[in-house]
Amino acid sequence: MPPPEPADTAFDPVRAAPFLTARSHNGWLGMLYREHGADWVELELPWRSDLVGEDDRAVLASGPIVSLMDMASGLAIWTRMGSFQPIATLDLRVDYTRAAAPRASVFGRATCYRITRSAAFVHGVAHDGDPADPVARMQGVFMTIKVNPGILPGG
Amino acid sequence: MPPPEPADTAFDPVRAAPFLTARSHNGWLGMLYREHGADWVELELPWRSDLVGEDDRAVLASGPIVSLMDMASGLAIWTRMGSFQPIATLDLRVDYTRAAAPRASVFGRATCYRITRSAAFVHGVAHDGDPADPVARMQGVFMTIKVNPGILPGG
Amino acid sequence: MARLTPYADALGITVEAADGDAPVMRLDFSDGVQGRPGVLHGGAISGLLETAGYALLRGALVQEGRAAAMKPINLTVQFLASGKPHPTFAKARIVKLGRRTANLSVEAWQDDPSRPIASAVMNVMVVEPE
Amino acid sequence: MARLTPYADALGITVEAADGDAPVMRLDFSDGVQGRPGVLHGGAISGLLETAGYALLRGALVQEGRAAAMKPINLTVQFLASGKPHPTFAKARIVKLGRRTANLSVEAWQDDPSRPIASAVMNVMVVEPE
Repeated sequence: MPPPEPADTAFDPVRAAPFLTARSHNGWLGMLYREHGADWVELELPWRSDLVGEDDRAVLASGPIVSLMDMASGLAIWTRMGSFQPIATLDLRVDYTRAAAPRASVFGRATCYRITRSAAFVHGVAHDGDPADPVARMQGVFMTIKVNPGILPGG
Repeated sequence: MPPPEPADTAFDPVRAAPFLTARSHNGWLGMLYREHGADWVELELPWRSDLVGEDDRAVLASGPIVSLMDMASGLAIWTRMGSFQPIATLDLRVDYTRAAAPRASVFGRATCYRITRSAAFVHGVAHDGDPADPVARMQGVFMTIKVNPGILPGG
Repeated sequence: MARLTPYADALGITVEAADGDAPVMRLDFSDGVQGRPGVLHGGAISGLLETAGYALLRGALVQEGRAAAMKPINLTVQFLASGKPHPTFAKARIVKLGRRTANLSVEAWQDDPSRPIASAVMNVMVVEPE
Repeated sequence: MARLTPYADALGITVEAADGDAPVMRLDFSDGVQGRPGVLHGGAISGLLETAGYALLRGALVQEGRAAAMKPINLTVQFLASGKPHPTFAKARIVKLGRRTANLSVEAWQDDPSRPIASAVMNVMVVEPE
Protein backbone atom coordinates (compact mmCIF):
# COMPACT_ATOMS: atom_id res chain seq x y z
CA MET A 1 0.00 0.00 0.00
CA PRO A 2 1.55 3.35 -0.99
CA PRO A 3 2.07 5.96 1.71
CA PRO A 4 -0.78 8.46 1.96
CA GLU A 5 -0.54 11.64 -0.07
CA PRO A 6 0.66 14.69 1.89
CA ALA A 7 -2.70 16.31 1.15
CA ASP A 8 -4.41 13.57 3.12
CA THR A 9 -2.21 13.80 6.17
CA ALA A 10 -1.75 17.58 6.34
CA PHE A 11 -3.64 19.22 9.19
CA ASP A 12 -6.99 20.56 7.98
CA PRO A 13 -8.68 22.92 10.46
CA VAL A 14 -12.00 22.57 8.64
CA ARG A 15 -12.06 18.89 9.54
CA ALA A 16 -10.18 19.06 12.84
CA ALA A 17 -11.91 22.03 14.50
CA PRO A 18 -15.37 20.43 14.86
CA PHE A 19 -13.72 17.40 16.46
CA LEU A 20 -11.53 19.47 18.80
CA THR A 21 -14.31 21.84 19.85
CA ALA A 22 -17.05 19.21 20.29
CA ARG A 23 -16.10 17.99 23.74
CA SER A 24 -14.98 18.89 27.23
CA HIS A 25 -14.33 22.59 28.00
CA ASN A 26 -14.42 23.80 24.40
CA GLY A 27 -17.59 21.81 23.81
CA TRP A 28 -19.21 23.19 26.95
CA LEU A 29 -18.43 26.72 25.75
CA GLY A 30 -19.89 25.90 22.32
CA MET A 31 -17.08 27.06 20.02
CA LEU A 32 -17.64 26.81 16.25
CA TYR A 33 -15.21 26.85 13.29
CA ARG A 34 -15.54 29.93 11.04
CA GLU A 35 -12.62 30.27 8.62
CA HIS A 36 -8.87 29.98 8.22
CA GLY A 37 -5.82 30.91 6.15
CA ALA A 38 -2.29 29.53 5.85
CA ASP A 39 -1.32 30.67 9.36
CA TRP A 40 -4.59 31.72 11.02
CA VAL A 41 -7.88 30.30 12.22
CA GLU A 42 -11.07 32.03 13.31
CA LEU A 43 -13.56 30.46 15.70
CA GLU A 44 -16.95 31.71 16.90
CA LEU A 45 -18.24 31.70 20.45
CA PRO A 46 -22.02 32.28 20.36
CA TRP A 47 -23.48 34.38 23.15
CA ARG A 48 -25.12 32.40 25.95
CA SER A 49 -26.81 33.70 29.08
CA ASP A 50 -24.73 31.59 31.48
CA LEU A 51 -21.42 32.87 30.09
CA VAL A 52 -21.92 36.53 30.97
CA GLY A 53 -19.55 38.34 33.29
CA GLU A 54 -22.04 40.66 34.94
CA ASP A 55 -25.64 40.09 35.93
CA ASP A 56 -26.97 43.28 34.42
CA ARG A 57 -25.23 43.22 31.03
CA ALA A 58 -25.61 40.63 28.27
CA VAL A 59 -21.86 40.55 27.53
CA LEU A 60 -19.61 37.47 27.54
CA ALA A 61 -17.24 37.19 30.50
CA SER A 62 -13.55 37.57 29.82
CA GLY A 63 -12.72 33.98 30.86
CA PRO A 64 -14.42 32.38 27.84
CA ILE A 65 -12.53 34.81 25.58
CA VAL A 66 -9.24 33.41 26.92
CA SER A 67 -10.45 29.86 26.15
CA LEU A 68 -11.53 30.97 22.67
CA MET A 69 -8.17 32.60 21.87
CA ASP A 70 -6.30 29.60 23.29
CA MET A 71 -8.16 27.14 21.02
CA ALA A 72 -7.88 29.43 17.97
CA SER A 73 -4.14 29.72 18.68
CA GLY A 74 -3.67 25.96 18.85
CA LEU A 75 -5.51 25.51 15.54
CA ALA A 76 -3.46 28.31 13.93
CA ILE A 77 -0.22 26.65 15.06
CA TRP A 78 -1.21 23.22 13.71
CA THR A 79 -2.42 24.81 10.48
CA ARG A 80 0.92 26.57 9.97
CA MET A 81 2.85 23.43 10.99
CA GLY A 82 0.75 21.36 8.62
CA SER A 83 0.43 18.65 11.24
CA PHE A 84 -1.18 17.93 14.57
CA GLN A 85 1.26 17.54 17.42
CA PRO A 86 0.98 17.99 21.16
CA ILE A 87 1.48 21.60 22.30
CA ALA A 88 1.00 23.36 25.62
CA THR A 89 0.29 27.00 26.37
CA LEU A 90 3.30 28.63 28.04
CA ASP A 91 1.71 32.01 28.56
CA LEU A 92 -1.07 34.14 27.18
CA ARG A 93 -1.88 37.83 27.44
CA VAL A 94 -5.24 39.34 26.61
CA ASP A 95 -5.97 43.08 26.47
CA TYR A 96 -9.68 43.87 26.74
CA THR A 97 -10.24 46.93 24.57
CA ARG A 98 -14.03 47.28 24.82
CA ALA A 99 -17.16 45.35 25.74
CA ALA A 100 -18.72 43.26 22.97
CA ALA A 101 -22.16 44.22 21.68
CA PRO A 102 -25.01 42.81 23.85
CA ARG A 103 -25.95 39.22 22.94
CA ALA A 104 -23.30 39.21 20.20
CA SER A 105 -21.18 36.24 19.21
CA VAL A 106 -17.48 36.80 19.83
CA PHE A 107 -15.10 35.69 17.09
CA GLY A 108 -11.54 34.70 17.96
CA ARG A 109 -8.96 35.00 15.19
CA ALA A 110 -5.42 33.81 15.99
CA THR A 111 -2.34 33.94 13.78
CA CYS A 112 0.81 31.88 14.29
CA TYR A 113 3.59 34.23 13.17
CA ARG A 114 6.67 32.23 14.17
CA ILE A 115 7.59 28.61 14.88
CA THR A 116 10.97 27.60 16.28
CA ARG A 117 12.24 24.13 17.18
CA SER A 118 10.42 24.16 20.49
CA ALA A 119 8.15 27.23 20.61
CA ALA A 120 5.29 28.74 18.61
CA PHE A 121 4.38 32.43 18.80
CA VAL A 122 0.83 33.68 18.27
CA HIS A 123 -1.12 36.91 18.22
CA GLY A 124 -4.77 37.56 17.57
CA VAL A 125 -7.94 39.52 18.08
CA ALA A 126 -11.38 38.81 19.44
CA HIS A 127 -14.11 40.82 17.71
CA ASP A 128 -17.89 41.00 17.37
CA GLY A 129 -18.08 41.36 13.59
CA ASP A 130 -15.21 43.61 12.48
CA PRO A 131 -11.65 42.33 13.11
CA ALA A 132 -10.39 45.92 12.67
CA ASP A 133 -12.41 47.00 15.73
CA PRO A 134 -11.44 44.28 18.23
CA VAL A 135 -12.97 43.67 21.64
CA ALA A 136 -9.71 42.05 22.76
CA ARG A 137 -6.18 41.57 21.54
CA MET A 138 -4.02 38.55 22.39
CA GLN A 139 -0.36 37.59 22.34
CA GLY A 140 1.01 34.25 23.50
CA VAL A 141 3.63 31.53 23.36
CA PHE A 142 3.09 27.77 23.10
CA MET A 143 5.65 24.99 23.57
CA THR A 144 5.81 21.80 21.59
CA ILE A 145 5.67 18.72 23.79
CA LYS A 146 8.27 16.10 23.07
CA VAL A 147 8.42 13.74 26.03
CA ASN A 148 6.53 13.18 29.24
CA PRO A 149 3.58 15.46 28.49
CA GLY A 150 2.31 14.89 32.02
CA ILE A 151 4.82 17.32 33.46
CA LEU A 152 4.08 20.09 31.00
CA PRO A 153 1.56 22.87 31.44
CA GLY A 154 -1.46 23.88 29.38
CA GLY A 155 -4.40 21.81 28.41
CA MET B 1 -4.82 87.66 15.99
CA PRO B 2 -6.73 84.65 14.60
CA PRO B 3 -6.41 81.29 16.36
CA PRO B 4 -3.70 79.06 14.92
CA GLU B 5 -4.70 76.66 12.18
CA PRO B 6 -5.36 73.10 13.34
CA ALA B 7 -2.49 71.99 11.08
CA ASP B 8 -0.09 74.06 13.17
CA THR B 9 -1.17 72.68 16.53
CA ALA B 10 -1.77 69.02 15.63
CA PHE B 11 0.91 66.66 16.89
CA ASP B 12 3.49 66.03 14.17
CA PRO B 13 5.81 63.07 14.90
CA VAL B 14 8.26 64.26 12.22
CA ARG B 15 8.90 67.42 14.23
CA ALA B 16 8.33 65.99 17.72
CA ALA B 17 10.35 62.77 17.53
CA PRO B 18 13.80 64.36 17.10
CA PHE B 19 13.06 66.57 20.11
CA LEU B 20 11.74 63.69 22.26
CA THR B 21 14.55 61.30 21.35
CA ALA B 22 17.43 63.79 21.62
CA ARG B 23 17.93 63.71 25.36
CA SER B 24 18.07 61.59 28.49
CA HIS B 25 17.52 57.83 28.16
CA ASN B 26 16.20 57.92 24.59
CA GLY B 27 19.06 60.19 23.58
CA TRP B 28 21.61 57.94 25.25
CA LEU B 29 20.22 54.99 23.29
CA GLY B 30 20.39 57.00 20.06
CA MET B 31 16.85 56.55 18.69
CA LEU B 32 15.99 58.08 15.32
CA TYR B 33 12.66 58.89 13.64
CA ARG B 34 11.93 56.79 10.53
CA GLU B 35 8.32 57.10 9.37
CA HIS B 36 4.70 57.26 10.49
CA GLY B 37 1.05 56.88 9.51
CA ALA B 38 -2.24 58.03 11.01
CA ASP B 39 -1.96 55.72 14.03
CA TRP B 40 1.62 54.37 13.92
CA VAL B 41 5.21 55.54 14.24
CA GLU B 42 8.46 53.75 13.41
CA LEU B 43 11.77 54.57 15.10
CA GLU B 44 15.26 53.22 14.47
CA LEU B 45 17.77 52.11 17.08
CA PRO B 46 21.21 51.85 15.42
CA TRP B 47 23.43 49.04 16.58
CA ARG B 48 26.12 50.04 19.07
CA SER B 49 28.74 47.87 20.73
CA ASP B 50 27.83 48.89 24.28
CA LEU B 51 24.16 47.95 23.87
CA VAL B 52 24.72 44.25 23.20
CA GLY B 53 23.26 41.58 25.45
CA GLU B 54 26.03 39.01 25.19
CA ASP B 55 29.78 39.47 24.89
CA ASP B 56 30.23 37.07 22.01
CA ARG B 57 27.38 38.17 19.76
CA ALA B 58 26.88 41.56 18.11
CA VAL B 59 23.15 41.62 18.88
CA LEU B 60 21.27 44.36 20.75
CA ALA B 61 20.18 43.46 24.29
CA SER B 62 16.46 43.09 24.91
CA GLY B 63 16.32 46.04 27.35
CA PRO B 64 16.87 48.70 24.64
CA ILE B 65 14.13 47.07 22.56
CA VAL B 66 11.66 47.71 25.41
CA SER B 67 12.74 51.38 25.49
CA LEU B 68 12.38 51.60 21.71
CA MET B 69 8.88 50.11 21.70
CA ASP B 70 7.86 52.31 24.64
CA MET B 71 8.89 55.51 22.82
CA ALA B 72 7.39 54.40 19.51
CA SER B 73 4.15 53.61 21.40
CA GLY B 74 4.03 57.07 22.98
CA LEU B 75 4.56 58.73 19.60
CA ALA B 76 1.88 56.51 18.00
CA ILE B 77 -0.60 57.47 20.74
CA TRP B 78 0.05 61.22 20.35
CA THR B 79 -0.12 60.90 16.57
CA ARG B 80 -3.51 59.19 16.75
CA MET B 81 -4.72 61.66 19.41
CA GLY B 82 -3.48 64.55 17.29
CA SER B 83 -2.05 66.24 20.36
CA PHE B 84 0.70 65.89 22.90
CA GLN B 85 -0.50 65.11 26.40
CA PRO B 86 1.09 63.44 29.39
CA ILE B 87 0.80 59.64 29.34
CA ALA B 88 2.36 56.90 31.45
CA THR B 89 3.03 53.28 30.60
CA LEU B 90 0.74 50.98 32.60
CA ASP B 91 2.19 47.74 31.32
CA LEU B 92 4.11 46.40 28.38
CA ARG B 93 4.71 42.88 27.07
CA VAL B 94 7.43 41.98 24.59
CA ASP B 95 7.82 38.56 22.94
CA TYR B 96 11.31 37.99 21.52
CA THR B 97 10.82 35.88 18.41
CA ARG B 98 14.41 35.73 17.13
CA ALA B 99 17.79 37.44 17.44
CA ALA B 100 18.36 40.44 15.17
CA ALA B 101 21.02 40.20 12.46
CA PRO B 102 24.55 40.99 13.76
CA ARG B 103 25.32 44.72 13.83
CA ALA B 104 21.86 45.47 12.46
CA SER B 105 19.74 48.46 13.40
CA VAL B 106 16.49 47.48 15.09
CA PHE B 107 13.35 49.30 13.97
CA GLY B 108 10.43 49.70 16.37
CA ARG B 109 7.00 50.19 14.82
CA ALA B 110 4.09 50.79 17.21
CA THR B 111 0.41 51.20 16.38
CA CYS B 112 -2.20 52.75 18.68
CA TYR B 113 -5.34 50.74 17.94
CA ARG B 114 -7.70 52.08 20.59
CA ILE B 115 -8.05 55.16 22.78
CA THR B 116 -10.61 55.40 25.56
CA ARG B 117 -11.24 58.27 27.98
CA SER B 118 -8.32 57.25 30.18
CA ALA B 119 -6.37 54.48 28.42
CA ALA B 120 -4.56 53.95 25.13
CA PHE B 121 -3.89 50.46 23.71
CA VAL B 122 -0.88 49.72 21.52
CA HIS B 123 0.70 46.84 19.67
CA GLY B 124 3.80 46.69 17.54
CA VAL B 125 6.80 44.89 16.17
CA ALA B 126 10.54 45.32 16.31
CA HIS B 127 12.30 44.21 13.13
CA ASP B 128 15.66 44.41 11.38
CA GLY B 129 14.46 45.33 7.92
CA ASP B 130 11.23 43.43 7.24
CA PRO B 131 8.24 44.19 9.53
CA ALA B 132 6.69 40.88 8.40
CA ASP B 133 9.61 38.96 9.94
CA PRO B 134 9.78 40.60 13.39
CA VAL B 135 12.50 40.11 16.00
CA ALA B 136 9.99 41.05 18.70
CA ARG B 137 6.30 41.69 19.12
CA MET B 138 4.80 44.08 21.66
CA GLN B 139 1.45 44.75 23.29
CA GLY B 140 0.84 47.41 25.93
CA VAL B 141 -1.47 49.83 27.69
CA PHE B 142 -0.81 53.47 28.54
CA MET B 143 -2.82 55.74 30.82
CA THR B 144 -3.49 59.40 30.23
CA ILE B 145 -2.34 61.57 33.11
CA LYS B 146 -4.84 64.12 34.30
CA VAL B 147 -3.76 65.32 37.71
CA ASN B 148 -0.80 64.93 40.00
CA PRO B 149 1.54 63.28 37.50
CA GLY B 150 4.05 62.71 40.30
CA ILE B 151 2.14 59.74 41.64
CA LEU B 152 1.74 58.00 38.29
CA PRO B 153 4.04 55.36 36.79
CA GLY B 154 6.04 55.33 33.58
CA GLY B 155 8.53 57.79 32.27
CA MET C 1 -19.52 38.59 50.07
CA ALA C 2 -21.23 39.28 46.75
CA ARG C 3 -22.21 36.34 44.61
CA LEU C 4 -20.04 35.27 41.72
CA THR C 5 -20.72 36.02 38.07
CA PRO C 6 -23.06 33.80 35.99
CA TYR C 7 -19.96 32.51 34.14
CA ALA C 8 -18.17 31.60 37.39
CA ASP C 9 -21.30 29.83 38.66
CA ALA C 10 -21.73 27.94 35.39
CA LEU C 11 -18.07 26.88 35.32
CA GLY C 12 -18.51 25.51 38.85
CA ILE C 13 -16.40 27.97 40.85
CA THR C 14 -17.23 28.20 44.54
CA VAL C 15 -15.84 30.15 47.49
CA GLU C 16 -13.77 27.69 49.51
CA ALA C 17 -12.68 29.93 52.39
CA ALA C 18 -11.51 33.40 53.27
CA ASP C 19 -7.79 33.45 53.96
CA GLY C 20 -7.35 36.74 55.77
CA ASP C 21 -8.91 39.33 53.48
CA ALA C 22 -8.54 37.22 50.35
CA PRO C 23 -11.21 34.71 49.35
CA VAL C 24 -9.91 31.32 48.18
CA MET C 25 -11.80 30.13 45.10
CA ARG C 26 -12.30 26.47 44.27
CA LEU C 27 -12.91 24.70 40.96
CA ASP C 28 -13.61 20.98 40.98
CA PHE C 29 -12.54 18.86 38.01
CA SER C 30 -15.30 17.89 35.58
CA ASP C 31 -15.66 17.27 31.86
CA GLY C 32 -16.68 20.90 31.37
CA VAL C 33 -13.26 22.17 32.51
CA GLN C 34 -11.22 19.45 30.83
CA GLY C 35 -8.79 20.16 27.98
CA ARG C 36 -6.64 17.24 26.82
CA PRO C 37 -7.99 14.04 28.41
CA GLY C 38 -7.30 14.13 32.15
CA VAL C 39 -5.87 17.67 32.06
CA LEU C 40 -7.50 20.87 33.31
CA HIS C 41 -8.12 23.36 30.46
CA GLY C 42 -5.95 26.48 30.50
CA GLY C 43 -8.99 28.62 29.74
CA ALA C 44 -10.81 27.27 32.80
CA ILE C 45 -7.73 27.99 34.92
CA SER C 46 -7.72 31.55 33.54
CA GLY C 47 -11.40 31.92 34.42
CA LEU C 48 -10.67 30.77 37.98
CA LEU C 49 -7.74 33.19 38.30
CA GLU C 50 -9.80 36.13 37.03
CA THR C 51 -12.72 35.25 39.30
CA ALA C 52 -10.42 35.22 42.34
CA GLY C 53 -9.00 38.59 41.31
CA TYR C 54 -12.37 40.30 40.84
CA ALA C 55 -13.78 38.85 44.07
CA LEU C 56 -10.88 40.23 46.10
CA LEU C 57 -10.96 43.62 44.37
CA ARG C 58 -14.74 43.97 44.79
CA GLY C 59 -14.34 43.34 48.52
CA ALA C 60 -11.51 45.86 48.81
CA LEU C 61 -13.53 48.54 47.04
CA VAL C 62 -16.51 47.92 49.32
CA GLN C 63 -14.20 48.16 52.32
CA GLU C 64 -12.94 51.54 51.10
CA GLY C 65 -16.54 52.67 50.62
CA ARG C 66 -16.08 53.03 46.88
CA ALA C 67 -19.12 52.29 44.70
CA ALA C 68 -16.85 51.78 41.70
CA ALA C 69 -17.39 49.53 38.71
CA MET C 70 -14.57 47.19 37.62
CA LYS C 71 -13.66 46.94 33.94
CA PRO C 72 -10.97 44.50 32.77
CA ILE C 73 -7.89 46.05 31.13
CA ASN C 74 -5.80 42.94 30.67
CA LEU C 75 -4.72 39.57 31.97
CA THR C 76 -1.37 37.79 31.52
CA VAL C 77 -1.43 34.13 32.53
CA GLN C 78 1.61 31.91 33.12
CA PHE C 79 0.98 28.17 32.82
CA LEU C 80 3.51 26.54 35.14
CA ALA C 81 2.38 22.91 35.37
CA SER C 82 -0.33 20.65 34.02
CA GLY C 83 -3.58 20.79 35.94
CA LYS C 84 -4.45 17.28 37.11
CA PRO C 85 -8.02 16.01 37.54
CA HIS C 86 -8.06 17.34 41.12
CA PRO C 87 -9.73 20.32 42.78
CA THR C 88 -7.97 23.59 41.97
CA PHE C 89 -7.76 26.65 44.21
CA ALA C 90 -6.91 30.28 43.54
CA LYS C 91 -6.15 33.31 45.66
CA ALA C 92 -5.40 36.89 44.64
CA ARG C 93 -3.26 39.65 46.10
CA ILE C 94 -3.77 43.37 45.48
CA VAL C 95 -0.41 44.81 44.43
CA LYS C 96 -1.76 48.31 43.87
CA LEU C 97 -5.20 49.89 44.27
CA GLY C 98 -5.12 53.36 42.77
CA ARG C 99 -7.68 55.99 41.93
CA ARG C 100 -8.27 54.71 38.40
CA THR C 101 -6.62 51.29 38.14
CA ALA C 102 -5.83 48.23 40.23
CA ASN C 103 -3.01 45.74 39.74
CA LEU C 104 -3.46 42.19 41.04
CA SER C 105 -1.36 39.07 41.26
CA VAL C 106 -3.17 35.72 41.41
CA GLU C 107 -1.99 32.14 41.88
CA ALA C 108 -3.74 28.81 41.29
CA TRP C 109 -2.66 25.55 42.88
CA GLN C 110 -3.88 22.02 43.44
CA ASP C 111 -2.25 19.96 46.18
CA ASP C 112 0.37 22.40 47.44
CA PRO C 113 -0.21 26.19 47.64
CA SER C 114 3.56 26.73 47.43
CA ARG C 115 3.68 25.02 44.01
CA PRO C 116 1.30 27.01 41.76
CA ILE C 117 0.14 25.45 38.50
CA ALA C 118 -0.58 28.92 37.06
CA SER C 119 -0.25 32.59 37.92
CA ALA C 120 -1.77 35.74 36.52
CA VAL C 121 -1.15 39.46 36.53
CA MET C 122 -4.30 41.55 36.06
CA ASN C 123 -4.91 45.23 35.46
CA VAL C 124 -8.44 46.46 36.16
CA MET C 125 -10.00 49.85 35.50
CA VAL C 126 -11.80 51.19 38.57
CA VAL C 127 -14.55 53.51 37.40
CA GLU C 128 -16.28 55.70 39.96
CA PRO C 129 -19.87 56.70 39.16
CA GLU C 130 -20.05 60.19 37.58
CA MET D 1 29.35 35.67 39.96
CA ALA D 2 29.66 36.24 36.20
CA ARG D 3 29.99 39.80 35.01
CA LEU D 4 27.00 41.66 33.65
CA THR D 5 26.23 42.22 29.97
CA PRO D 6 27.78 45.16 28.07
CA TYR D 7 24.32 46.79 28.03
CA ALA D 8 23.91 46.43 31.81
CA ASP D 9 27.39 47.88 32.36
CA ALA D 10 26.72 50.78 30.01
CA LEU D 11 23.38 51.57 31.65
CA GLY D 12 25.16 51.68 35.01
CA ILE D 13 23.77 48.56 36.68
CA THR D 14 25.89 47.15 39.51
CA VAL D 15 25.54 44.22 41.90
CA GLU D 16 24.54 45.69 45.27
CA ALA D 17 24.43 42.54 47.39
CA ALA D 18 23.45 38.92 47.39
CA ASP D 19 20.24 38.36 49.35
CA GLY D 20 20.30 34.63 49.97
CA ASP D 21 20.71 33.10 46.53
CA ALA D 22 19.35 36.12 44.66
CA PRO D 23 21.62 39.00 43.67
CA VAL D 24 20.22 42.49 44.28
CA MET D 25 20.93 44.78 41.32
CA ARG D 26 21.33 48.53 41.66
CA LEU D 27 20.80 51.35 39.18
CA ASP D 28 21.71 54.89 40.19
CA PHE D 29 19.78 57.80 38.73
CA SER D 30 21.51 59.72 35.94
CA ASP D 31 20.53 61.60 32.80
CA GLY D 32 21.04 58.42 30.77
CA VAL D 33 18.20 56.63 32.58
CA GLN D 34 15.88 59.62 32.80
CA GLY D 35 12.54 59.75 30.97
CA ARG D 36 10.31 62.72 31.76
CA PRO D 37 12.34 65.28 33.71
CA GLY D 38 13.07 63.89 37.17
CA VAL D 39 11.48 60.52 36.43
CA LEU D 40 13.24 57.18 35.83
CA HIS D 41 12.60 55.86 32.29
CA GLY D 42 10.38 52.77 32.06
CA GLY D 43 12.79 51.22 29.57
CA ALA D 44 15.69 51.57 32.01
CA ILE D 45 13.54 49.97 34.73
CA SER D 46 12.80 47.11 32.33
CA GLY D 47 16.51 46.70 31.63
CA LEU D 48 17.22 46.53 35.36
CA LEU D 49 14.45 43.94 35.90
CA GLU D 50 15.70 41.75 33.05
CA THR D 51 19.30 41.99 34.24
CA ALA D 52 18.29 40.84 37.73
CA GLY D 53 16.37 37.94 36.21
CA TYR D 54 19.20 36.71 34.00
CA ALA D 55 21.81 37.07 36.76
CA LEU D 56 19.77 34.89 39.12
CA LEU D 57 18.97 32.31 36.46
CA ARG D 58 22.59 32.09 35.31
CA GLY D 59 23.66 31.40 38.89
CA ALA D 60 20.98 28.73 39.34
CA LEU D 61 22.02 26.95 36.15
CA VAL D 62 25.66 26.96 37.25
CA GLN D 63 24.59 25.56 40.62
CA GLU D 64 22.75 22.73 38.85
CA GLY D 65 25.86 22.05 36.74
CA ARG D 66 24.02 22.96 33.55
CA ALA D 67 26.11 24.60 30.80
CA ALA D 68 22.93 25.96 29.22
CA ALA D 69 22.47 29.12 27.18
CA MET D 70 19.63 31.49 28.06
CA LYS D 71 17.44 32.92 25.29
CA PRO D 72 14.67 35.41 26.08
CA ILE D 73 11.11 34.31 25.28
CA ASN D 74 9.20 37.25 26.69
CA LEU D 75 8.89 39.91 29.35
CA THR D 76 5.75 41.50 30.80
CA VAL D 77 6.41 44.60 32.89
CA GLN D 78 3.97 46.29 35.28
CA PHE D 79 4.69 49.94 36.05
CA LEU D 80 3.29 50.52 39.53
CA ALA D 81 4.68 53.92 40.54
CA SER D 82 6.85 56.68 39.13
CA GLY D 83 10.59 56.11 39.56
CA LYS D 84 12.03 59.06 41.47
CA PRO D 85 15.59 60.34 40.95
CA HIS D 86 16.84 57.90 43.60
CA PRO D 87 18.81 54.64 43.41
CA THR D 88 16.65 51.72 42.25
CA PHE D 89 17.08 48.08 43.23
CA ALA D 90 15.81 44.84 41.72
CA LYS D 91 15.68 41.23 42.81
CA ALA D 92 14.36 38.17 40.99
CA ARG D 93 12.74 34.93 42.11
CA ILE D 94 12.72 31.69 40.12
CA VAL D 95 9.13 30.45 39.95
CA LYS D 96 9.96 27.45 37.78
CA LEU D 97 13.18 26.07 36.32
CA GLY D 98 12.34 23.30 33.89
CA ARG D 99 14.23 21.31 31.32
CA ARG D 100 13.57 23.76 28.50
CA THR D 101 12.16 26.94 30.04
CA ALA D 102 12.40 29.04 33.17
CA ASN D 103 9.77 31.36 34.63
CA LEU D 104 10.89 34.28 36.79
CA SER D 105 9.23 36.99 38.82
CA VAL D 106 11.19 40.22 39.40
CA GLU D 107 10.50 43.33 41.46
CA ALA D 108 12.13 46.77 41.43
CA TRP D 109 11.93 49.23 44.32
CA GLN D 110 13.52 52.43 45.55
CA ASP D 111 13.15 53.33 49.22
CA ASP D 112 11.02 50.43 50.45
CA PRO D 113 11.36 46.83 49.12
CA SER D 114 7.75 46.15 50.13
CA ARG D 115 6.51 48.91 47.80
CA PRO D 116 7.74 47.97 44.31
CA ILE D 117 7.72 50.61 41.57
CA ALA D 118 7.64 47.91 38.90
CA SER D 119 7.39 44.14 38.51
CA ALA D 120 8.10 41.76 35.68
CA VAL D 121 7.27 38.22 34.65
CA MET D 122 9.89 36.63 32.39
CA ASN D 123 9.99 33.42 30.40
CA VAL D 124 13.44 32.26 29.28
CA MET D 125 14.42 29.42 26.99
CA VAL D 126 17.12 27.25 28.55
CA VAL D 127 19.11 25.64 25.73
CA GLU D 128 21.49 22.82 26.58
CA PRO D 129 24.47 22.37 24.23
CA GLU D 130 23.84 19.63 21.64
